[in-house]
Amino acid sequence: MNHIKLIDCPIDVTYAINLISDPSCGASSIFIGTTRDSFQGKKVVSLAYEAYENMALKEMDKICSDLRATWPDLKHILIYHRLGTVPENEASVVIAASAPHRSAALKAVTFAIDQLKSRVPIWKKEIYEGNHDAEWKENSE
Amino acid sequence: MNHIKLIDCPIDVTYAINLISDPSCGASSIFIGTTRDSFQGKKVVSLAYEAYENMALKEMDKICSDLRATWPDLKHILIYHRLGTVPENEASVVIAASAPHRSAALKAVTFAIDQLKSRVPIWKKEIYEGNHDAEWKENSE
Amino acid sequence: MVFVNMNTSRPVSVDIHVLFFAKCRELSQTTRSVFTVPSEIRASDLLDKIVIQFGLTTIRHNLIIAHNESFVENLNDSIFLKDGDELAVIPPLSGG
Amino acid sequence: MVFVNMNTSRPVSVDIHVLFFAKCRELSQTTRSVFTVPSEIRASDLLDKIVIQFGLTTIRHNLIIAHNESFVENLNDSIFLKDGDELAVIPPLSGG
Repeated sequence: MNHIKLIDCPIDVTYAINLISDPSCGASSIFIGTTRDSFQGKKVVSLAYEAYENMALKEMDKICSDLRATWPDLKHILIYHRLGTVPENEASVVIAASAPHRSAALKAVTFAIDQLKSRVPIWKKEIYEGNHDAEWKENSE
Repeated sequence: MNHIKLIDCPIDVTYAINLISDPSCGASSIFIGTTRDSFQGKKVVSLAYEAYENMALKEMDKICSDLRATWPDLKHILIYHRLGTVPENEASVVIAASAPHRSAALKAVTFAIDQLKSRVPIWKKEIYEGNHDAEWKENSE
Repeated sequence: MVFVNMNTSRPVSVDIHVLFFAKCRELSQTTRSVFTVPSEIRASDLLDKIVIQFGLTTIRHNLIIAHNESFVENLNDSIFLKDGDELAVIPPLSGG
Repeated sequence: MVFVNMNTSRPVSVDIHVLFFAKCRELSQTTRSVFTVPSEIRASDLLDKIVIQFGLTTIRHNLIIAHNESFVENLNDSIFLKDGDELAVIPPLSGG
């Protein structure tokens, strides 16, 4: 099953892990992206995320389809992205996948986070301490 | 910090994830290996793990050193392996790593589980339903 | 294929919804605007019109567009618009 | 380098602890045994001695050994043993 959500409140990672676990699966892989406390020496107070929501959900769904085409053994896939203000050190994104064997689960999660960063219409603005201007970030990695 | 343990009771995945989280890190990657419910059509009732404990801990520590040599940005590494009887659908191994950026965290966890399977002296015996003989497994992947 | 008004031979105009996000939303000072455009137009020309109309010239070369929730992969392609279509101006992504 | 008993010119014998795990433990019916062996011996010869002594012939070719908690990478190497050294017989791993 695919679990896709844009979420306005803290992401419950334990719940997410339980959602993708399955008796037929020997492997679960989970990636958690967390807001960091600094950028180029400026202290990040918080982040604000916004999305083109309908399209973001469509693109997240396409990522799931791509994953299943590449790794047909995948059982459950979860992509949760948080929107709105995210305090320092809270999860902004959780991606998880389960599969009978580890290779599919691990590769799928790595591929999914790369894809999410490059094609899901979500934007992040960092708000800094002091009088540094807030900044819209750009994914470059 | 490195968190290495051989554990006789259920592994608390949420606790493990909290242990490796860090304000300086934007990425956490977690792998959970779980006992599966069947093997070649035989229903697995439970698994029993045993280890050459002192050497296993040494090898797990060496894996951490290798990870840090390859990905110096890694912040925390966690390798927990369960011993004794593990009921169906419970975690037998949890590997987790945090880093400022996702690439190190994701690659380190993939490398660590491969290494664990090939060089940490731990053995698994599967106990099946019915009168199938229990079997000592061999990692092949 | 070109849609024309049979009486005037001019391309038909359509009203589309233009959506702005993130830095585009801040620069344009709007989240959503109805905009009248030709029903057939090269994507880059459409983007130029929007950029000029909504004050996005400073970030023009970092923008792409999505038409009805799908990325326009190549700005040199022509796109065919209908009344009520949704066109989003997409600045560099930073999800994750 | 060979350690010899200067009086007899025979290699010195030492008492080592041999540890058995998993299938080896079941076949040998012991977890740990003191075994007297030459202080210098090719790893494969040592393994053969243990295999014969402890009834592991059926799985001989799947075994490796660890000397004082480190794998012996090459069974053709000579190993040098001291009294009280720990030698583990390692069947195929299945952790994870």
